[in-house]
Amino acid sequence: MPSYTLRRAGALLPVLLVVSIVIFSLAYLTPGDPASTILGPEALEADVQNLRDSMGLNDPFLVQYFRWIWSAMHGDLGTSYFLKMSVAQAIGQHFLPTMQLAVLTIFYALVVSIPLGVLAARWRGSFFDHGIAGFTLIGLTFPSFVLSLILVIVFSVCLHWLPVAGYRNPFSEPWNGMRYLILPTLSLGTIYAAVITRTVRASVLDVLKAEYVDSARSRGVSESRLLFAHALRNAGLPIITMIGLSFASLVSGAVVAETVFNIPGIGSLLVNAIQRRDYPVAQGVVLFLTLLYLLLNLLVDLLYGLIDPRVRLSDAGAK
Amino acid sequence: MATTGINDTNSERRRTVAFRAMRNTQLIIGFGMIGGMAFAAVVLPHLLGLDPQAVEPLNRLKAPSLAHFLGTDNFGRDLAARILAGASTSLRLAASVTLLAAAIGVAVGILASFSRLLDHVLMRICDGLMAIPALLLALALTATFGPKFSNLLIALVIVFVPGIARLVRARALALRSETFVEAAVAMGASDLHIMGRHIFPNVLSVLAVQVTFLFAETIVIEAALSFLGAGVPPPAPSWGNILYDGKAAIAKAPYMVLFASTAMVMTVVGLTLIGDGLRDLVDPRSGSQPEASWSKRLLRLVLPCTKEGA
Amino acid sequence: ASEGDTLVVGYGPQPPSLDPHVTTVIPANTLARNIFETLVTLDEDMKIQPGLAQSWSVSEDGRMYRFTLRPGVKFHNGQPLTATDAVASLERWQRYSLPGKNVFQGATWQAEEEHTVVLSLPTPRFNVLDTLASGIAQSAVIMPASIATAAAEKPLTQYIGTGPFRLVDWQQDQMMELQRYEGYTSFGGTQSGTAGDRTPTCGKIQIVFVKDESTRTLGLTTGEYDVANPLPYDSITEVQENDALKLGSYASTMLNLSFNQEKSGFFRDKRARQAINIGIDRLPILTAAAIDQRFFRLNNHLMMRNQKQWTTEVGDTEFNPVDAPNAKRLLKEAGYDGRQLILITTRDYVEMYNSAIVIQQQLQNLGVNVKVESYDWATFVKVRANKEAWDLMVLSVGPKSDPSQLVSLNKDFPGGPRDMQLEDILARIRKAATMEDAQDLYRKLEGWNQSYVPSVRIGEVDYVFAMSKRVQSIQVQNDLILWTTRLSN
Amino acid sequence: MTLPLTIENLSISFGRGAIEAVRGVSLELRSGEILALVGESGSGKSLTARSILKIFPEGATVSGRISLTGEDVLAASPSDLARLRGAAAAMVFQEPSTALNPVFTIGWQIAEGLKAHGICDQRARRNRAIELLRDVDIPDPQTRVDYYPHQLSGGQKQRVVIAMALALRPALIIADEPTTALDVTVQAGILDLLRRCRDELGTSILIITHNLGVVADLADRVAVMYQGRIVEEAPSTVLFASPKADYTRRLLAAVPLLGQSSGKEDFASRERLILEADHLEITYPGRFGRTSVPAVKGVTFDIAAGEILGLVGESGSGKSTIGRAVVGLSPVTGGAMRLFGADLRHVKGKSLRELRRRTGFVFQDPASSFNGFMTVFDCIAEPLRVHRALPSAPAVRSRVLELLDQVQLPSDMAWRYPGELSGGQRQRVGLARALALNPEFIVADEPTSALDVSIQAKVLELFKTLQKELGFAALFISHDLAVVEEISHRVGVLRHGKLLELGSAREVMSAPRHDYTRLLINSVPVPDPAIQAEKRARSVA
Ligand SMILES: Nc1ncnc2c1ncn2[C@@H]1O[C@H](COP(=O)(O)OP(=O)(O)OP(=O)(O)O)[C@@H](O)[C@H]1O
Ligand SMILES: Nc1ncnc2c1ncn2[C@@H]1O[C@H](COP(=O)(O)OP(=O)(O)OP(=O)(O)O)[C@@H](O)[C@H]1O
Ligand SMILES: [Mg+2]
Ligand SMILES: [Mg+2]
Repeated sequence: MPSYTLRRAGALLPVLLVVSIVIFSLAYLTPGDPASTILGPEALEADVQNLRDSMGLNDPFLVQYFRWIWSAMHGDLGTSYFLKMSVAQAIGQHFLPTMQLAVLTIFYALVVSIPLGVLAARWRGSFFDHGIAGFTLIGLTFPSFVLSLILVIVFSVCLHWLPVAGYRNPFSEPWNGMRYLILPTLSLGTIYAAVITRTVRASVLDVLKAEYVDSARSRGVSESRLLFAHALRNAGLPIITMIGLSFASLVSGAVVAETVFNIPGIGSLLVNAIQRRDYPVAQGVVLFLTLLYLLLNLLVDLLYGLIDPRVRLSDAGAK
Repeated sequence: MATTGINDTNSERRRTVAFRAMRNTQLIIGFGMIGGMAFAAVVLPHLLGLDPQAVEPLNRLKAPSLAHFLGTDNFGRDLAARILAGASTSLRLAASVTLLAAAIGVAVGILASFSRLLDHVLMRICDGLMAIPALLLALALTATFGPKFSNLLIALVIVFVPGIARLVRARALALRSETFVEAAVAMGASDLHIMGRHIFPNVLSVLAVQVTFLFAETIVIEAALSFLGAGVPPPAPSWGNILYDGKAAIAKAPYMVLFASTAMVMTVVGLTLIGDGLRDLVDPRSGSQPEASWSKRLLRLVLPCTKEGA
Repeated sequence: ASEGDTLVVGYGPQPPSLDPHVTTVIPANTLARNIFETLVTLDEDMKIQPGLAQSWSVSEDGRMYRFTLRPGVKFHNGQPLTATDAVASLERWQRYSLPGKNVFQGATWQAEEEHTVVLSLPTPRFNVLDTLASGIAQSAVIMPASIATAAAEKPLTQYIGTGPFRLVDWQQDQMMELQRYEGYTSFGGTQSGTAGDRTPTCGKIQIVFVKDESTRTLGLTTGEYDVANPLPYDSITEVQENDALKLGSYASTMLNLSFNQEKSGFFRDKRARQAINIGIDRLPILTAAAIDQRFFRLNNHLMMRNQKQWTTEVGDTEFNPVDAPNAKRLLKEAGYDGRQLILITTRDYVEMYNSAIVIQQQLQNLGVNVKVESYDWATFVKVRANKEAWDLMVLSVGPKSDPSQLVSLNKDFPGGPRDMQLEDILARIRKAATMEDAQDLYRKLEGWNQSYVPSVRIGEVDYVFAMSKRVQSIQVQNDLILWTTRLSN
Repeated sequence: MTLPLTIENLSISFGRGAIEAVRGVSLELRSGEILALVGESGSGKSLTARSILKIFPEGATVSGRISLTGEDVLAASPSDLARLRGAAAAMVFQEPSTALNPVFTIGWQIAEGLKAHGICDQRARRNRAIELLRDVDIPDPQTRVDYYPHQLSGGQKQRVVIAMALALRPALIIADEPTTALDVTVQAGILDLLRRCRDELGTSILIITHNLGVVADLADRVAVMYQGRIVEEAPSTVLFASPKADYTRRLLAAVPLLGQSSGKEDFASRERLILEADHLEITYPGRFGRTSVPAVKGVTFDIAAGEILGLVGESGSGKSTIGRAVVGLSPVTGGAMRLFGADLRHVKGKSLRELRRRTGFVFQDPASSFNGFMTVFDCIAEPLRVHRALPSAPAVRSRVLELLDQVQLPSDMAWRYPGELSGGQRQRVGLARALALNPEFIVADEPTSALDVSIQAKVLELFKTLQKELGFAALFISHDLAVVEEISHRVGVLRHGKLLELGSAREVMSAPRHDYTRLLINSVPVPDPAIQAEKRARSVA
């Protein structure tokens, strides 16, 4: 295992390098530039060109790339064209809310989906199962921005329980901070809860047919334990993967919720950066996400070994 | 032997795919729903003389009426016409994205589970791809190749593949250590055969869930992308952009979102039914199941996913 | 929720830059005017009033302006305002802004003593003061000399002005906090437009940047924001039905349909442009763009209706004939062969997108094969700069202090017309020494405009905002004027 | 006093009555009694046993009444069931490989049953688990308690399953083929253990077995099942002495007896060697820093063309490991192994697949060796299809049906799925699959352990005939010494990963040189209650 982990760590640099090239090329290919965004709708092309020049945006591709990657290797991801701060600072500032939201969302999704998925598998074909199926399908299909609006209308506008939008750091003001995070969590979590519920259900169903479940049952192991200890653990690989994936997509993909709830997260940082052509930020965020995902997936892969002893990633493929 | 009363041909027939497909209510209803949708999208607009593009701004956001039986959108366009016309765009896109992504994802995931080296390389590529934002990809593609359907397709497929691949790989890794896979190895089956005959059917259940999810996701993401000029070009309708326009007018005309979502939910339900039905077809344990009571079967018409694999 | 005397404004997305010298983005300039101030300013009748310059004099030949700065004015960093600061700022502005380049070509700025700024022009210009006063795009604001020189062509990084509010906190993309500047020295006179007394009553203003427009409305409804600006048009009914809220609006932009005359052929033919001009029906287009009649109006002129000094009746009667038969005939005469024309637009400006969709349908009905291409803003800019990429473009343009600055008439602007007569008129306007001369020339320009049809004028669109009833006496001039606002409890 | 178990008129069917697996079975079990249930493979024994704990396969229709210490099982609530299961009656499942959850350590799984019945202290549970493992003769229980099932040999898994059943000292033990994967010495130990349970705790035992020696050794009473019905029920002494039912008589006649088979000629021709193992060593790598497990330690043997080598030995001694190494499923870590002259450590890709084509493999645990998504037909046809051995679909079809027929399965089984078969039926499907390609070499790991002796006899007959016709060589791994004697030319005895002796079948069986071999032969139970009782008395003395 340690050697495996080391080998994975060794892959870090090449992957980051390749991603950096890809992302830089994408940025280069994408039309438009920060200069035209700064100057606004009625600027003349000549002025835009001047600003581009002074921002160094007209240098050849390779010059730009090496300048960027060189300083990136020295730990400097550059400075945002718009945000009056370094990219590292921007990521640092926007990562915290995203992280909090992602953790809460996954937590909520798991709390909802694991019991539902397991029980739906247990009583498959029953009214309960149908109910869950209906719920998950709607959760899957209902666009999350619509759900967000409905939640806001109900809980903020009608009931006045929770704030409409915004973000306060729960570490500095716990109660208030949480209040701001509840609705985003609900609206984001529902779709993940739906996906994970269905994954859990499908995986557990696969497992419930196994004889060791009968065998454990014959030893007087209670039904709930059978489901939540045996079946769940056996179905663990896809579920853990699903959780890992959900977490990953929450970090970068919560843009819609972040926009509706006006949360300054990584997702909206990235999308804003792309829209404004704030390339240093977009590139920095993508590199950061790559690093994050590499670590996240390493963690998930290591968990595989813990969950299913037969899986040996260190020599997967040995006959 | 303890078995009696069944002759050879009869029980063989009982197991043939065609025979079981015909008796698979879910499959039939699922295909019915999707087929009906497609049919309506193709035929109804001509039949009713609906034009999804005819604007009438003075008549915008009107509630359902005789003239516009689903009401009008924010340009005064007939919503029914747009939802029907949007069906073909959205369904085509979602179907091709999910099919492609699933095909590539499954291939990558299974391959990765077969070789340590490939696993390392493929999964690292996936890790990298996961971080690439669909938006940037779509914008860059659109810039390079012009606003085309295929850009959107490529961008979304690239973005979705890593997830599917990882999920499939997870299941495949567990399967690799099953004795029946070893048995196939022992009989000299090629890796390809093992992947196709043993690993693939066993990853289907997890895959099916992901595929329905991506199907719905594609429709919504398309909206976000076309908003930024990287999606379906205006004024062509898609369910995604109907939803987006509807969101802005949600207080005034909630039915826009309602109808578009209903169309989506119906599609996804149909899809799930097909998925579950297909699973019944490949999954053995569906054969000896006593016939469900008719009330349950009736219920299945309304709600999907009964008796998976049972 | 706003406590005490904090005004919370749910604002649109954060503008890309707050550097008034360079950006043409209107909200950037109107937000910045809380922090930065100009030498002269406009009252609600668009008349020139003293600003940082408490008085000025013009030489006989009209080539020299002498501004006397208001004494005792301090920048937010405590430094006193001097003529050197003004000169440095205005020189930067002159070098990098479009009006600066246009109107002040060849002009020089000089600091005389501590409080006198001298402007020397090569030729007299009628529009010197108007240009300096305009606070809507690339405004000529004054900042400390050190900052102006350091920034040069790069966007500003420090926001230190003399305005009624000081920027105390700016969380990027999230919110901006403006605090009443206790050391503020106000302009004299009674408050009117951006002129007169500017001493703020609110202690603090929080500008919360809310990208999502429904969220802005909802936040206003629950009282999280005192003001929502801009308000989506579809929320108007909702606000009107709510007793705790009230509505406001300000004239904002003009919608234009520009032709690309550079791309081989078609729209070089005047008949083709004419056909479109008479063929389309502007009311539905404006309805799609601004929904409610109260918030849009037809305007066939180059300047906005509320710019009283630029009024004319030229062409009013023939405007918007919606004459499809003639349009079709003209098209045929121009030799339209059914080829596909590209209409570009962007969703970043809703009114542009919405008009484009309706225009496309109307042109389609005239038998013109039009394809709409909608891009995000940055791409849009790139595409419109490519002469081969488009035929028609919907553009919303902000008001300009005088016709010579209209970007849609600039030959260097994408789709800008290239016509000798136009160049001639514009050159003469620029050189016009008096307002009367300029107005005469403007009428000429309008005449040319009606006959040449460089672009299709569609109309003006207002932006709407809404506020809770406790917000009092809020004023507008191209956007909210925040320092006039009072909060009642 | 209520009886520990009564079954009244139990019927079980599948597919709306299309398959009637159990037809009106009635049984009674008195306290402290050992009842053996024997019968043809597929006659419904396992289903009957499982119904006692109300554990049915998907899709079963059940009628009848079962009462367990007076409680009606079929009508019991889930919580009552949970209470009864494990404590009132515990079950040893037929196929241990599938009865253990692969992702939990065996210690955890044993402890789980204890916890379910109220033993709260974690340390106590662990100690008890170790103790139980020691009871069933698992070597080195302190370490093994933390092993995962896949790290154990077939026999070890079986013993773990038995340990689990014993954990709560239930009033009734239902043991479905509890000793099939055990060598005779360990089997004797387990039988003793069961008997002790009965003697000391008054436990009643329902034992299902094909080994009539075990029946003779242990059972007070015997019930014989045939085609879903009980055809005969009698005290064991009576049954062995005077069987009444036809089937019983056939069964008793088919019992292979050690030392009675004619035996094979020594196989002289050693010209063409099929398999050579040269100081073969196989070590399983350890997980998470644990020490690695040496399973085979320097074993040397060879198999000539046409020769059958029987491999017997202690459970866990490395027999399966050697067998699996032949097809490359376990890693050769030392020494050399050559198959058809090719060194297994170096062949790869196509040539390796070719070697595997020429080799048939029967897995020790048939249940897990089939893909649940494929019909029996597809399972058997798979090797044919993989190697495109037959030109057309009809040819494949007739070959598969032929194979089914050869292993005594009716052809309509072809359209079932492996999960719908009985243990013995599955095992025969496994055999049919191994034979499909007419291999030149067969590795058969306990190929008949789950078959009743009458079917076993037929299968062995088939094996012999085919061997004569096709002249394949075989590595035949079995615990049944009589079977090994009957079928093999030479026999190897394995213990602790070392080959103790290797010689012609007759030599080894009649004149064993090694003590362990002698012990092994002596421990074989004889299918005669009187002789067994006598033997036992002697060994105690
Ligand atoms: N799920 C099922 N679906 C259909 N038939 C089944 C199913 N399970 C078992 N059967 C059939 O029921 C019969 C009895 O099975 P059972 O497992 O009880 O046999 P058994 O007596 O234990 O045989 P063996 O000695 O081979 O283990 C067999 O013919 C088998 O094919
Ligand atoms: N994957 C593994 N990891 C670690 N140890 C293993 C593994 N597989 C088997 N072993 C150990 O190797 C030894 C030999 O196992 P093997 O399966 O070859 O025994 P066997 O002779 O076939 O026994 P039986 O007759 O009980 O089936 C056993 O002690 C077992 O615990
Ligand atoms: Mg059985
Ligand atoms: Mg073994």
